[in-house]
Amino acid sequence: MQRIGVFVCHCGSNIAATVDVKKVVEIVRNEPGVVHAEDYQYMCSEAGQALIAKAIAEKNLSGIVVCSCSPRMHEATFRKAAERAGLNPYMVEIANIREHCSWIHKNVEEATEKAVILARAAIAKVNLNAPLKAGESRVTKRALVIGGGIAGIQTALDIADAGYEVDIVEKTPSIGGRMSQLDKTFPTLDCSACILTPKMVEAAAHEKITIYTYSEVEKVSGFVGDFTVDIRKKARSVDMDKCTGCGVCQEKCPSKKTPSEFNRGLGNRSAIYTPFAQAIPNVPVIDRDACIKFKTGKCGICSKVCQAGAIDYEQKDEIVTEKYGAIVVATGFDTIKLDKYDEYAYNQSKDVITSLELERVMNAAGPTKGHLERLSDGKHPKNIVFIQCVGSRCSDDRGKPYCSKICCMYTAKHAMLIRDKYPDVNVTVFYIDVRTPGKNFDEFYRRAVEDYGVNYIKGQVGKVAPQPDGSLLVQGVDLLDNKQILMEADMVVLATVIEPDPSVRKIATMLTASIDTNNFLTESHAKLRPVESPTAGVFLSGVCQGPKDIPETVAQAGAAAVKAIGLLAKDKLLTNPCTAKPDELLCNGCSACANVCPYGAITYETKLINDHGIREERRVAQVNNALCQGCGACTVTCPSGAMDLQGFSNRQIIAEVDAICR
Amino acid sequence: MSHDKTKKQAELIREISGVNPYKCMKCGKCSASCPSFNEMDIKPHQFVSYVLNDDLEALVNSKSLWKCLSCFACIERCPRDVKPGKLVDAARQLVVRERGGDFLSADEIPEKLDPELPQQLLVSAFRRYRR
Amino acid sequence: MKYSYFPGCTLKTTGASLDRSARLAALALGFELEEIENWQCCGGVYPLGSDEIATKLSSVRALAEAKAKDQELVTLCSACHHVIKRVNDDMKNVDDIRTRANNYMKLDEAYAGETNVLHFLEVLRDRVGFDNLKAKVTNPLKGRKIGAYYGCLLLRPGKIMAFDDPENPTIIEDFIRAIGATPVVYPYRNECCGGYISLNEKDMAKSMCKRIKDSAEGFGAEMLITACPLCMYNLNKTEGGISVRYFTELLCEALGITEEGKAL
Amino acid sequence: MPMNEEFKPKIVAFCCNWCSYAGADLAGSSRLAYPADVKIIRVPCSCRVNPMFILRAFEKGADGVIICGCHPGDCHYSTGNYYARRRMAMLFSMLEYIGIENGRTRVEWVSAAEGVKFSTTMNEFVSKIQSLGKNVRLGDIRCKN
Amino acid sequence: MQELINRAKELLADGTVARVLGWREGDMSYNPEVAYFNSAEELDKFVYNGFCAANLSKYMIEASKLEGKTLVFLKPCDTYSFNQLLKEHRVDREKAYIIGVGCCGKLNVEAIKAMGIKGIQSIEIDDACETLTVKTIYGDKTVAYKDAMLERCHVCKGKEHMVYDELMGESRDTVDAERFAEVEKIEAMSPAEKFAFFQAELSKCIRCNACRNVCPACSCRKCVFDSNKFDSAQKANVDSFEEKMFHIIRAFHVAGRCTDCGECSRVCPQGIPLHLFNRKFIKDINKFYGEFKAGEDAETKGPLTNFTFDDVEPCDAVERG
Repeated sequence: MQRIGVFVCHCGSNIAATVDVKKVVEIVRNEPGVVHAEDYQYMCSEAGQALIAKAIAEKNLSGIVVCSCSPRMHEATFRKAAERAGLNPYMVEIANIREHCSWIHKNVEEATEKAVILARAAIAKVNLNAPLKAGESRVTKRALVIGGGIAGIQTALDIADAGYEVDIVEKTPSIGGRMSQLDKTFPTLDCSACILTPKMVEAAAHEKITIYTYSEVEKVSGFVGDFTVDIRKKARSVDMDKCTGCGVCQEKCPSKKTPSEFNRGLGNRSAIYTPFAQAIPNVPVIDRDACIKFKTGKCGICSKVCQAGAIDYEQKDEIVTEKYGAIVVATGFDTIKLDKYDEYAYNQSKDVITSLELERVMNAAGPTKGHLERLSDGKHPKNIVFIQCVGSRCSDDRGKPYCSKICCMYTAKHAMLIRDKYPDVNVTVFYIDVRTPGKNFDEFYRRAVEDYGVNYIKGQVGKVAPQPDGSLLVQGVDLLDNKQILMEADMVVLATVIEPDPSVRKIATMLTASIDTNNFLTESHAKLRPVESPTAGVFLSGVCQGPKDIPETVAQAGAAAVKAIGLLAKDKLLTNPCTAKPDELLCNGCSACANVCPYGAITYETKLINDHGIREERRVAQVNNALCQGCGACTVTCPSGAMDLQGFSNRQIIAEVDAICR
Repeated sequence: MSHDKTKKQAELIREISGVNPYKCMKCGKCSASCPSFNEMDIKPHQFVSYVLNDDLEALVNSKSLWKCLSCFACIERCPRDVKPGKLVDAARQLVVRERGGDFLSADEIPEKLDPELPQQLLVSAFRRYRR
Repeated sequence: MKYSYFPGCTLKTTGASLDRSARLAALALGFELEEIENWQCCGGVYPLGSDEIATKLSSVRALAEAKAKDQELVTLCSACHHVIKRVNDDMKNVDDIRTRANNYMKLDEAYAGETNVLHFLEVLRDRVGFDNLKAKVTNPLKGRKIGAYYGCLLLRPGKIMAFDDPENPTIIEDFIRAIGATPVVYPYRNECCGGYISLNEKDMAKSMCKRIKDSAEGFGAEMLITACPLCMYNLNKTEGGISVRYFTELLCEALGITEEGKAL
Repeated sequence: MPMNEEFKPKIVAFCCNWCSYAGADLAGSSRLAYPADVKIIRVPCSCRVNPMFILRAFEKGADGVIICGCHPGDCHYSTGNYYARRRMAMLFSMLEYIGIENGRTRVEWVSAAEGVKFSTTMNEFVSKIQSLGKNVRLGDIRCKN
Repeated sequence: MQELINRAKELLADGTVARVLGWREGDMSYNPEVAYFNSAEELDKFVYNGFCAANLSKYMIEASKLEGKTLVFLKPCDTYSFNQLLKEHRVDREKAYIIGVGCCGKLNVEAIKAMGIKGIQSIEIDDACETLTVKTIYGDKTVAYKDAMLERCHVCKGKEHMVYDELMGESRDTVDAERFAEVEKIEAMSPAEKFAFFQAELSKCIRCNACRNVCPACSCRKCVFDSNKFDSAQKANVDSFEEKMFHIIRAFHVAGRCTDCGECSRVCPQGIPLHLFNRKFIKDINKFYGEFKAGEDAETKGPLTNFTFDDVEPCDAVERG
């Protein structure tokens, strides 16, 4: 039998005004197992905690019940107090007589009666409590960053600077991500490459950072502190160690008709290629679908011209298995495909482009060498129309319900850059709302209007009709003037909604990280834990969590790094002791529990069981305490009751039920 | 029109049309798409406001009701699934049900006919213009 | 192969050639259009009001008859197709309409949207196949530059009509290629012709049709084809510009049904 | 038992720790009253609720049992409430099948932000049980007759 | 029957199997009992006829622990149970040599007795399985085979064996009733009628545990009702929780695993139609989560260890159920 002490808190008048605390003390004193009961003004105060410690020592208590506020508020406080007094912290139960009683009931008699019943339930439970000890698991001092864009690079740099090993896995041949495709960045109009390239170089040179480009995460197992990850290094067909990055192979490659991913298909690349000049690593990849050697067996020119002998047609995919303590997801975004939006004639006219395509057009290394020209005929445009919110803020199934957040600002940037460089070009922007919260952001947008004369029209475009002469007739509306507008344009730029990179679904599944209906990764708490996934040990960096611009991405990347560092800095992790526990004698070995476990914490083992004298080999369930999070799903699937949950055992809950229904 | 009656009619319009006017974000894509925009006194994107403000008097007296071509461009392109075209038709229904009032009377029609006019035009117009 | 066929009012009068050429072409392509007995006019426009029942019943009757014969229901006129397809969708998915319509109809067996509604073009694309059609063409219309005019009713609302991409359709262009001609894509092929507004506002309809015709001509079309008698009327009423034909007429021509082709 | 003013139902509410228990806390801190007949048992997840607990409650004299968990899709353990949903659908259907009035059991998804919903749900549930009166049948299923 | 014996002898002789699990004559001709046969001589006592109703798959749990293979004769419906046990790792496929035997429907002596036939001495079955000759102390009576079949055979799952090493004998269609008709009848009752019906039936229960012992799904090493896993401080008394809720919990524990083999109802000495619980769950599962046949294969996840994002809500399940 336990020796239980009951402590009833007044919480000032919060509880005492509606619950007769003295009466509660008098009644619970007679409950089975109770050897001590008292009340106090504020149990959570230093003095209140001292009362508990004193009672534990004097009455040799083996369990305590605190009748107070919600356990979500002070359970941890009282557990620590008990632990300091030499009691196992899991011998403490809370009866919630504030939120669930005094605050919602007015009648003192009723509330007091209920408080007594809640106290009885807690006492009945404590009677069956057993001391629990948090387990420990080790922490591998190495982090994995999935995605090599600005988010991934920044996170990796921050973690590495703190002294931990970091691996970056990037699926394309080079790190750099979307930012490397941008021309200038708002609100300061720095050249994107000028600020990104040094970071890429720094990452590549950092002794603590290993970069796997042209690689993908294949399999993840394990748990916080101890993940095991298989990384598939796709066959590059070029020996990384031998290649000097001279670029001759790309020049000589006869297959040059593959649309360049980097230039968003606006230009072509060779079959052996690096995506862009500043690529890191500066080692090309052979696109085997485009390569003549791979398609026909003939050619091999790149091999012949390579003085370093780096070309290796026989190279195979390679799987690298590595252990990590923390994983940061930084998979980024893409724009949606616009094939369902042909009222804007995206598929009909080369002069209707997305904003990301415009970035390439404006970029000196892009398909037009940075000259603003129509892609259909190379002519200099006179009128450019920007259409905002293409696919953003849509509740139909063509687009996405959210705001892409970055478009208002980059459109202002594009408009300004064009007007600055080509004052003869008229720029019109059709918008629904202009959203520019952020430091110096609205000022930036106003500059576009006030200093650069960009024509902002509140309203949408219904149709873009290519004309026989090659111009584009834009039919829109000016809602403030209540007029329909027909406007000739030479180019139309669509601010296309962004979506999480499609690869994220597979990665989220592997990590058991949750994902929302728009495929953005879910954060653990929208306000208080914005860079942590609900899955322990998994952190979020950049747009994979939600639309954000570069400054926000970099800030979040740093935050994710700090969270990862905080984890890696620990030598051991304490595990939740309220985990499932199988009774091997009762286990049928049927696997029902393993089928419902969301963490893969249950495995089966065949072992010799001594069941009251019968010794036989049996297949029995085993729970990995580091993986088990204590949901209890397994306990209910187990027909024999062999699987139970520590801290919330079948008998404990039954005892609470009995106490309440008594 | 009394206030109560207007309220009731606004509800009726929402019911007949099955449109939730609160979903509208005033982007104007309906008006940008509408081929009859210039003929209309109340513009497509404004229908929603009239229904939300229970200003049915103006709406049912609007000539816009009889200018809509039912071409569904607004319905197809509306990003918020508001479907202004449905509101127009509901308002039209309201008018013909309430007054039995036809937009065109039977007498007016013969002078507008020509021998090549397809049957389809007549039945469509018949259904849109009167009950 | 037999299909139930809903011709609709106009195909019995001013649109007779659309009906005739379609039937002839069908026979040549090896399927038959079996006219629904006692069909009633579809009403021309789909009643958008969600509480409209009576105006949907004629469509339900035709749909139920096709179901009784276990046939797919084929239409030609864009308006009929639009109305019947949407009513069918209501009968399938809207409980209230289904219940009330069935209460009115008192059919032997309640109708719940079982019939598949096909436009003649869909029969060509999905049942015959444009490749097979191409193989059967004896008189390919080589060198003819033809603009497809879709109008609104076949395409919208895209989700329910499920006919083609409402903003970038290809079915008529594919058809044009199959009969050996060259399709001309122009931006106004899915914009309204003015519809029934031409009864009362002739100028408005004319200006809309002029834009369509001019744009097609500007992109090099020598002719427009359509599936809709009302579009045909409005486009023809707009003087000048390129000619307009029913797509089935060209189909007959390509299939070498010359005798009737002349008569058309 | 005839209905009368004195009938004080015994109601057991199983609340998951992450959403519904927090929702109940919010109802409390927002002072949203519901009858004192409701007593809450905290479980880690709705999937921890064993049908045995529910039947046990009825056997010991409960008049109603309600299970509250995170909304489907929001489970702290990702999938727990989906299993709970199937189990309870089965159990409730069986109870109805053997003649237990179906209003005595209920599942409600209450998030940590839904203090109002928690309170409304409990008020509704208590008045439902009030209208059903004292539970006789579940305690009586195998009585000799 | 003789060919079964011959084949069993062959398999014993060539060492394929170490023993044979089947039936031998019991105290009465209509009461064959389950038995192991270890030699050719013992097999002379082997019988297989219309009264060999027992589902042998559950015996394979114990047989899987023995040295060598056991030859087991399984009727089509028994193979579902075997597969389900295989899925739950309770039997070892390697330890079983399964002969799928034909079945013409199994007989229920209680059905014959219920016809008012008393003083039965023996029952003979004709070769075509069409008529039974019941020899009684009052003379011979003739009964149509069909009329004497077990309830489960009237709603038979089919003639296909789901798992076997070889097949012997023909099966025939015996379905002449709607499987869920009885369940639907109860569903249509008012709550008071339902309660009265089940109270009357369950009041007969003497807690002999025959249903539990015969059930292939109810195969826990130790039943939860025999352990203290859910007990509180007070110990069970006469009308304790277990007593009352046993059948509901038992049905719940086998939900999604029960193959509807009907053994529970067959062996109940009090004639309680226990299959009505299981069949209700099967009906609900089919309706809410899609057609599911436990034991159809040994891999598919069971309906209660599975879910979809838009499963029916419990309140709707009750309304629609």
